[in-house]
Parts: sequence; C-alpha cells; structure tokens
Amino acid sequence: MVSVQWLGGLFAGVTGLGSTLLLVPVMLPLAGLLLAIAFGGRHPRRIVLALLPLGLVAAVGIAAVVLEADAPLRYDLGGWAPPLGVTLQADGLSAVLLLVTSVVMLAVGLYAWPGFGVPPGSSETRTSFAFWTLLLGVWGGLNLVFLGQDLFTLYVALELLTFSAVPLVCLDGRADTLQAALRYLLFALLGSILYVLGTALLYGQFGTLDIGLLRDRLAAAGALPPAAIAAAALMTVGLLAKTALFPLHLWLPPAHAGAPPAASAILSALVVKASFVLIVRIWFDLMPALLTRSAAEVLGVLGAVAIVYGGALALGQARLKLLVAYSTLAQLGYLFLIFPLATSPAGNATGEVLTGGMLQLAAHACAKAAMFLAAGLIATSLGHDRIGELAGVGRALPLSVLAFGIAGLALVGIEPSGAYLAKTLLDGAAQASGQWGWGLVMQIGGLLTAAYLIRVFFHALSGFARPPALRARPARYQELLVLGLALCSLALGLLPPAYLAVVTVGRVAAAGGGLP
Amino acid sequence: MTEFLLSAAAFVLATVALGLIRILRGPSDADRLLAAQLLGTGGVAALLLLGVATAESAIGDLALVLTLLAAFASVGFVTGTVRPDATRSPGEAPAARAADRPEPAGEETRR
Amino acid sequence: MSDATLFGLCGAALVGLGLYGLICHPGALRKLLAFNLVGSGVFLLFGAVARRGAASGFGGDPVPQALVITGLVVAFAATALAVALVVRLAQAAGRTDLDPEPPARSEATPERPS
Amino acid sequence: MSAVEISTVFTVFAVSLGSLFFLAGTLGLLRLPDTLTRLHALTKADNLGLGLIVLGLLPQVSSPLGWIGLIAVWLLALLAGATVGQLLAGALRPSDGTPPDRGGGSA
Amino acid sequence: MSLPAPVDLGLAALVLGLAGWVITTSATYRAAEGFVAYGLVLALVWVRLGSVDVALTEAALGSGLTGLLLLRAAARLPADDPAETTRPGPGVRVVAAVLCTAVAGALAAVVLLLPEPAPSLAPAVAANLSATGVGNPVTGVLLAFRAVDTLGESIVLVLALVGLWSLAPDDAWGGRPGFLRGPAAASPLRFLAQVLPPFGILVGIHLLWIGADHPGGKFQGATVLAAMWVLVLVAGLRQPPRVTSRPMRGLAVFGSLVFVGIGTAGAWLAGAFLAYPEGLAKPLILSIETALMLSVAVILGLLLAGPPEPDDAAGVRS
Amino acid sequence: MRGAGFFGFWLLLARPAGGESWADLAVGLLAAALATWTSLRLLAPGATRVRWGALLRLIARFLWQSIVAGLDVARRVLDPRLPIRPGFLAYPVRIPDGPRRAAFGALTSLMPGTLPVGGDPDGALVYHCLDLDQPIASSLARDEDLLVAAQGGAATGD
Repeated sequence: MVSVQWLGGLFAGVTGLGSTLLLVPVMLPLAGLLLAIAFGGRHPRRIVLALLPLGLVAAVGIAAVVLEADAPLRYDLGGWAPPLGVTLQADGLSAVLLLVTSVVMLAVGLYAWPGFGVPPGSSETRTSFAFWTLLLGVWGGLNLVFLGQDLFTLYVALELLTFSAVPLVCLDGRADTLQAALRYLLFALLGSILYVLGTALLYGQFGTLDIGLLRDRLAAAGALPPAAIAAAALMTVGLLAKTALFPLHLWLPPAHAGAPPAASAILSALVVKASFVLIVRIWFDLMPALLTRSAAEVLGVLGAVAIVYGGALALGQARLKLLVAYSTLAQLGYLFLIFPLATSPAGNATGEVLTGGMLQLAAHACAKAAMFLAAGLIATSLGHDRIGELAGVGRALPLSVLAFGIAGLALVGIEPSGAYLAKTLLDGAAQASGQWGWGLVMQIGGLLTAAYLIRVFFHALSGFARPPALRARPARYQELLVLGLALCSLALGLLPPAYLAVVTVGRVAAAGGGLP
Repeated sequence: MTEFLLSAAAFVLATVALGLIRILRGPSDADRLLAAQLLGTGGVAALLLLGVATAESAIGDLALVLTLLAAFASVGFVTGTVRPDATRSPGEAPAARAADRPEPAGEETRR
Repeated sequence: MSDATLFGLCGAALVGLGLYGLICHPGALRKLLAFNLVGSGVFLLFGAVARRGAASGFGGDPVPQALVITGLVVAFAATALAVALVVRLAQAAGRTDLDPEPPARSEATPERPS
Repeated sequence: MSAVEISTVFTVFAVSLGSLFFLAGTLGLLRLPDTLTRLHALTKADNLGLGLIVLGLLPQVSSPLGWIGLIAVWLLALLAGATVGQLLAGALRPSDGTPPDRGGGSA
Repeated sequence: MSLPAPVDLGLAALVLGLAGWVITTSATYRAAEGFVAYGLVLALVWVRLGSVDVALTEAALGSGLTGLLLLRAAARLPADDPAETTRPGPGVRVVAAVLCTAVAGALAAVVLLLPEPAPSLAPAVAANLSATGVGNPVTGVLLAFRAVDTLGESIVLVLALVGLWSLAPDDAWGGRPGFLRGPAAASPLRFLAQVLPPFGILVGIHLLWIGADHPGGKFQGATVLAAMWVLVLVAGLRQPPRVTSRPMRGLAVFGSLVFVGIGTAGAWLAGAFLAYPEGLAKPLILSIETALMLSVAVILGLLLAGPPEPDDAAGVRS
Repeated sequence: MRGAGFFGFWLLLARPAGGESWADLAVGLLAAALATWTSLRLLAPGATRVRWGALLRLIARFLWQSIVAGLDVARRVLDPRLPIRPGFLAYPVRIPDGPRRAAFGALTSLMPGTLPVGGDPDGALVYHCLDLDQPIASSLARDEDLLVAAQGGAATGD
C-alpha cells in the first residue's frame, strides 16, 4: 500500500502549489466539454476517456494532500477573497466525494464505450454526441458542487448538473421517458429556485454568500434571525426535491429506470448525492446551531419512511431497472438518518456519524452503479428486464448476475462491505445515544433489501437447465468492470481507519465534537 | 420641469395600464396581445420621459431595447399557430397570407 | 414604506402565487409559466435586497444585481429546454400532463443497448 | 418670454398632448367594437402620442445627438408598430378572403 | 429622482394582477399572453429598483424572447390535451392555497424583518473596482470578482443547447432546427426582418461597449443580437445552421473557451485562475465580453430555434 | 451610403458621456460596417436613385398624415356616438411585390383610417378601413405616387 505521506508529498511537489490542484476536477471536464462540442464526431468519446483517468489522479492527489495536511485546501478564484470573491475548498468530505465520483465515472465511461460510439460510415450520431458531452457536464457539475464554497456558485453548479442530467434521462426519446425527464426537470428547477430564494434571504441578512463567512456571522449573531431559519427551510426543501427524499420522490423511479443504463448509474449513484451533500453542508457547516433535535428528527423520520416505503415498493416491481430505482429511494433514506444520530443528546458522535454516512454514500454509489450496469447488461442481452422472466439468466450471464448479487449484498450490508461498516458506525451512534429506533429502521431496511434481492435471485437462478436465448452477448470486459465496481463497494469496509479519518478533515467542532 | 415629466410618465403608465382590461376581457387572443403591445409603446414613452427627467442615458437605452423587441410577441403570435408540418402545397404563392389563422375577427378565442 | 420593501413583499407574493400554480395546474407548460413566476418573485426579492444595500454612490448593491442577471439567463435556458421537452412530449404522446400512469406503453419496448 | 420659458411651454404642451393620445389609444382599445378597429386606434394614436412626447422632449435634451436618439426610438417604434399592425390585421382577416368592395374604392 | 410614490404601488399592483391572471386564467395561451405583459411591467419595476442592468436583461430576455418562446409553444399544444381541462379538486386547491399563502406570508415577514442598515458589498465593490479597470460595478462583479459564476453560466447555456439538441429524433441529427420554421412569412414581417437587424446589431454592440462603464453588457447585447437573428429566421430570410455545422458549434463554445483560456493564463501571469494581470484587466475583460456576447447570442438564437428536424419534413424553404 | 447612416446612428447611441475617444470611434466604425454588411445581405440594394425632393415631400406628407390619423382616431374614439363604418377595400397597388410594396404597406398602415391586411390573388392590397365613407383610394394613390417618385420614378410601374 502506497504511503499517504509519499503521495501527498508527490502531489505537493509536482504542482508546487497544492491548492491549484482544486482547479483540475472542475476545469478538466468543463474545458473538455467545450472541446467535445467544438470537435464533435468521434472526439467526445475520446476526450472523455482521456480525461477520466486524469480526473482520478487529481482526486487521489487532492485526497492525499488533504489527508496529509489535515486541513482543508482553499483556492481564491481570481485572487479575490470572500466576501467579494469566490473560493473553492476541499475538506475531507469533498475529497471523498471527488474520489467516489472519479471512480464511478471512470467505470461508467469504460462501460459505455461500445454502446455510445459512432458507427462506421456515419460522421456523428445524436446519442454519441449527447451522451459523452452531457457526461462531461455531469462530471464538472458534480465536482463544482463538491468544491464550491459560495452559495451562488453552488447554484450554478446545481444547474450545470440539472441541465446535463435531465437530457440523459430521455436519451431514447420514448414518450414515457420524455415525460419522466420533464417531471425531473420541473422538480429540479423548483428545487433550484427555492435554493436561490434561501440564498437571497441569507445575503439580505448577512451580506455574504461564502459558507465560512456566513457560519462566522451566524455564530456572532447569537439568536438566529428569521431570515436564516427561513433560508435553511427553503434551501433544504429545494434540495430534498432534487435528492428525491420522500415525499418529494415521485420523479425519481421513472427517470432513473428510463434512462440508458450507463446514465441511470450516474444519476442514481452520483447526481442525487450532490444535493444531499449540500444539505449536509447547510446543516453541519453553515448552521450547526439550527440543527436542533426536532429539525434533525424531521429529516430522520422522512429518511426512515423512505427506507421502508422505497424498500416495500422495490419489492413489488415487475421490472429489474425499476426495482433498482426504487431501491435508490430506500438507500437515500439511510443517508438522512445521520441528522438525528449526529445530534444525539450524548453529543460527541458527529464525526463517527458523518464518517458512517459518507461510507454509506460511497458504498451505495459503487453498488448502485454496479446494479444498474448489471441490470443494463441483462436487459440488453435478453431484450427485456422483466423480473418474472429472468429464468436461466444465472446460467447465461453468470458474471453479470454475480456482479448484481455482490452489489446487492454490499447494499444489504454484509461484512466486510462499506455499508456494513457504515451501519456499524451509525448503529453504534444510535446505541450510544439510546436512539434504538433508528437502528430498528436500519434493520428493517436491510431485511427489505435482502427480500427484493432474493426475489431477483429466485428468478435468475431458476431454470438453470434451460438458459434463455440471448439477443446479444455483453463484452466480457464490461461484465468484469461491473463486477469490479461491486467488489469496490464490498471492499470499502476493509479500508484502514487512518483513511476513513479523511472524512472529518476540516469539520467544525462546534457541532458537538468530531473524531479526535 | 422634472416634476412635470415624471407626472407625465406616471400618467402614460396609468393610461396604458388601463388598457390591460383588454387582457381580462379579451375576447380574442389578438385583443390581449394588443393590450400588451399598448403597454410596450406606453412603457417606451414613460421610459423616455423618465430618462430625460433623470438625465440617465441608460434608461434611454432600455427604451431602445424595448422598441427593438416590441414586435416579438406579435411575431410569435402570428407565426406560431401554423404547425411546420401542416400541409403546405408546393405551388402556393410565396406572398401567402399570414392569415392562415383560424380566428375570425372578434370571435371567441381558439379552442 | 420604501420601494425596496414594497417590491420585496411583491416578490414574496409572487413566490406564493407561482407555487400555487405549480401545484394546481396539471399541464407542463402551465407549470413552466408558474415556475417563471416563482423565479421572477425570487429575483425581485433579490432586487429588493440589492436596493436596500445601496451605498457608495451605487443605486443598489451590485453583487445581487449581477447574481440576478446570471439567474435570469439561466432561467431562460431552463425555459427553452423545458419548452422543447414539452413540444416533444406533445408530439410523442399527444398530451402534456405529467400524470405518471397513462403512458405505460413502454413496458414491452426493448432496452437500448449500451 | 425667454428661450427657456418658450421651450418649457413647448415641452409641457407637446408632452401633455402626447399623453392624451395615449389616453385616446386606450379608450379606443376599450371602446371600439372589434379587434381590427381596435388595432387602428392602437397603431395610429399611440404612434402619434409617442411622436409628440419625443417632440416635446427634444428641447430638454442638450445635445443634438440626443435628439437623433429620441427620434430614432420613435422611428423604430413606428416601424415596429406598422409591422405589428399589418401582421395582426393579416392574421385577423376573415378567412373567406376577398373583401366586398373591389377595385376603385369608394371615393 | 423618482416617480411619484403611487407609481410604485401601481406597478406592484400591476405585477401582481398580471401574475394572478397568468395563474388563474383557464387557457394556456392566454396565460402566455399575460406573461408577455408581465415581463414588460417587471422591466419597469427593475428601473424603479435602481437596476437598469437587470431591467435591460428582463426586457430583452424575460419579456421579448421568453414571450415569443412561450406563445409559440402554447400554440403547439395538442388541441385535446387533457392537461388543458383537468383541474385538481377543490380540496387540493384549498390546501395548496393555504400552503402557498403561508409561504408567501412567512417570506413577507422575513422581508420586513431584514436588518437595518442592510449589509452590502457595495463599498467593497467600489473600493476594488478600479483594479478591474471597468466603471460599471455589475460588470466588475460579473467578470472579475465572481467571474467563475459567469463562466459557469456560459457553460450552462452550452449544456442547455446540447440538451435541447439531444431531444431530436435520431434521424434528424444533422438536420436544421425546426421550431422557428413556418409557412412563408407575410411580407410585412419579411420587411421588418430586412430593416430592423442592422439597427439591432448596432444597439447590441453599443450595449456591449458601454457595458464596461455604464449599464449594459454582453448578456443584454447578446439578447438583442439573438432577437434579430431569430427575427430573420422566423421571417424565413435565412435558415438556421445544421446542428453538425462546425463553424456554428465553434462559435457557440468560443466565448467560454476564450474565458477559460484567459482565466488559465491568469493562473500563470496574475497568480490566480480567472485573475487579470495588472493594467491588462480592462482589455481582457472586454475581449471576454466580446467573445461571450457572440457565443451567447448564437446559443440564445439556437435555443429558440429548437431541436433539429429531419430535412424531409415540410417547411424547408428553397 | 448606408454605412454612413449606420455610423451616424452609432454616434447618436454613444451619447457623449465623457467625450468620445478614439476607441469609441473605432468600435463604432466596426459596428457600422457590420450593420451595413448585414443590411446589404438582407436587403440587396435595388437600382433606384433617391429623389430627394420627392422624398422630402413624402416625409412631409407622412408626418402630416400621421397627425391627421391620430387626431382622426382620437376624435372618433372620444365621440360618444363612436362614428365608424369599418369595412374592407381592395386597392390595386402598382408597386410590385417585394420590399418596396412592404414599405408602402408600412407607410399606409400609419395613414388615417387604413390598415393593410394582406394581398389578394389579383395582386391588390386589401385594406381594412375605419370609415369607408372617406376618400381612401385616392389618398392611397397619392401616397403611392409620392413613394414611387421618391424611389426614382417610373422604374417601378407594373
């Protein structure tokens, strides 16, 4: 295993200015996007595949530097410091998210390589051009969301994300995916505008949009002004609409299930997480004082309902991709349990809870991407994805089914998966603070997950003697790729604690202590 | 003088705002559009008055922009209703009437 | 009451009105119009904030003004994209409401290979 | 009467008259019986109103360049108004096409 | 320096009245018409709020182009669209009304409770504006202090364009945008489209040029330019370029690329990404603005022109 | 010719806010050149010579008729009896189809009581009139004569 110090030193040395590194994850995809549009033809795909490894290297570098310095990296854009200027900042959270994004993006990009090419004889096709450029848009938007430190810049980043994610949903142009995309777009726009409304109120109250400065001014203000409370409420609701937490979830399943599998993987694994991360930033970084028991419990209850409700609906789905999409609803619920758990009366578990939450996020990102990609392989090979007619698939496409299964197991939270470690951490916090109710919800959620997976396997592994005729056989490397992603999720729990500590770098202690 | 110009601006605005009753009353879509058109012209007049009264040339620029774009809603109205995929015989005279509008004058609106 | 406060209140009312339209109209284009109302209400509120911050010889705080310009352009882009989606949906499905159930005709369609 | 006073009187007169034409346009829009006749009121009265206001403002603008600016706004407004009038009139024309009164007119 | 106070009240009443019309009227087309008037009034409101920059944007974009877009879209709705006739039951409406009134009321209360004196960055902008070389504070904020937002926004526009194009049917790729196509235009419209655009070009460039020191700037100028292009397209004098056209695509991303390029150069020459070397700030800002205006104008026009349609569809002019 | 006109327009846009600089003028020239180029692309110059005398007379008549038109409408609208007799009238216009006829349409749409609604199959322009009792056709004929004269005379007859 490469030593962290060595890596950090390498990157600090190579760049000479550690924080300049922060520009790479944002500008690489965006500049690539512009070039991809200008060149068109077969170039967008090449550009994406050339940039993805570079992005991964930059993300590893940032994580290493952050971990080594044990302090956030900051970069003042244009040389103007807040409140006038805009700052990029990578704390531990950002570093983890950048890494997860790079890994999933790289896997999805490789997976989509054959599916979104330009056939010989044609100079450019719609799907190829749109998919690769929009993928770059999603990537740049995500990275800007993770690094942005200014509330309005984050709005622009969210819009980058929306404008590239929505068209991905209806890439196949069917009426129902168009409708799903439109519904998604309207939800996303509503979410953005509510978010901007909160931004306006905060600016009217404090005269700055920089998260760090706002936190200081809020802390100095003593009593919370009504504008801050209203802003927090509006922004949270807006971002919940984008994250699709119950009861604002209606748009998600049809949108995620209708998109091409590679796009579904990105949408489910990464895009909905961006708005979740902003909620975390608002409540933990911006207004820790506002994160009272009752506010946290509202979010927690919504999350709990989402776990049970999403899980139950997933159990009843007839199509594999819809099942995976509903499973996303449930898994998003877990993330919201960190709010009540982090505000436990015991008051010293924030660090563990956040670490658990981020682990869950990362584990879900890898697992869900793997599940969507595997479902896509199965659907492409069979020509359908009806769960009831999966008989024999286990024989015909063993690797894909294995990948789906491992990803599913990782989601259920068996040892040593990331989700297992996450749930251990969260459960520990729940026990420590006597909030056993949340732990119970997690157990129920796990059981539901296991139930719908078993249902899939029951069908997929039956009829072993009569494998179905396949329309097409997926490329072996695609299957291995998906398997790799699933294993990633499973192996996350093996990470040494020293690496996990990166999550808490740059966290403010005000919320009631962090990891030592 | 400034006072007078400002009052005149207010008067023009109030007048054209009165015309917006047509938006409520219709009866046709064209009538509503007329009200909007009137608002545009009146707005330009009011802005000119305001611009001279406050000696702020930027307001004059705004009036200019409004004038340039004044026709846009009507252009959208006139050209919008005919679907591009609607039948159009190749031999039709290029001078064709913009008048493939379904709507007889003064009647109730579409649909 | 100052003009800033007046138009700030106006913006608040617009947000409420627009939200109502967003909830109550089934048609996508109507929802889009309502969204634009919410948007302009939010920008108006931002404008009121800018007006209140008039100082240093400026008629308003230029920072929120600049943000509003950015917001307006983004809102236009959003409207254009949504309009194109609505028109495509109208062509493909003959309707523009957002009820999830009706267009269930995709059940049997094969997946796009990828 | 000094030049300033004359120009003031002129401005007050022209602007007031122009505003009255706007009023006339609005009244026409509200009173006239059908869309086409309302269109008449709109194009004619408003353009004259705007023209008079521009005329009235001329003495208040110091530079000759400012004059041309005002007049340019008016001319562009005329062009737009004339186009819109014709477009809408064309759109509102009854679909049966030819008018009753052919040829030479009714002079 | 201000209109009589009742004017403000009147404007506010108009805005709310028109918004109420947009929400309550039964037909979508009427709502769209109301929205056109609404945008006009809003532009006046922005003048009253002391922000001619925003008023220019709102007048050109909010009322002009959006109005055209919405009217044309409303006219294309299916005649028997169930969305036109179905309405939620009274129960839903009452709940929604109560909820929305509560939101509006809470917001109003927050507005009334905003601190006095209001916090403002105006002094900070004033103090640092000279470093940017421009005189218009809004331009300073957009191109220097918060340049990253503007860069992001220009890329958002590019993405919206890609998204719009991606809605085309597969066989239409390589075709021309079809939303603005129509039957042969009436001759008055053609005449307008022949006479007006040169003036529009002058006004657009003028807005860009004075935008450095006075209200105006690239977005406003670009909107006017786009409007003129759209006029020419609607009148059928020219056809929109094919989506595969290299020059057109190059133009669309040109502004953002120049922005990124100059920003990156700043990382070497001025110590930070998006920073400008001392003394060169104003020319560089103007270069970026010029490039962006071209690109934004092209993109806005293309956004209005809609997704490409197959060449064999009706409406292709000879 | 057109270029000079557009440059003049630029000058008036660039209101002397702080004295013109050379950069101002340069940008203005560039803008005027662009505008001229666009104008020439969109509207190719015809073989007409402008007759300044006729043009002046046309302008004078136009201004005067605009005033009459406004007064006319105002009078009718303010009259409680609302004295109008609307109807259609076809005017056999001599100017051939094209920009010039469009200009004629634009011009006459601002004249008292007339509003062109489009052409008819015989090549005539159809007008909607506010009051059919007025001498409309003769008035239109005068307008047309003046316009033709201003554009260089007989070249335009059909």
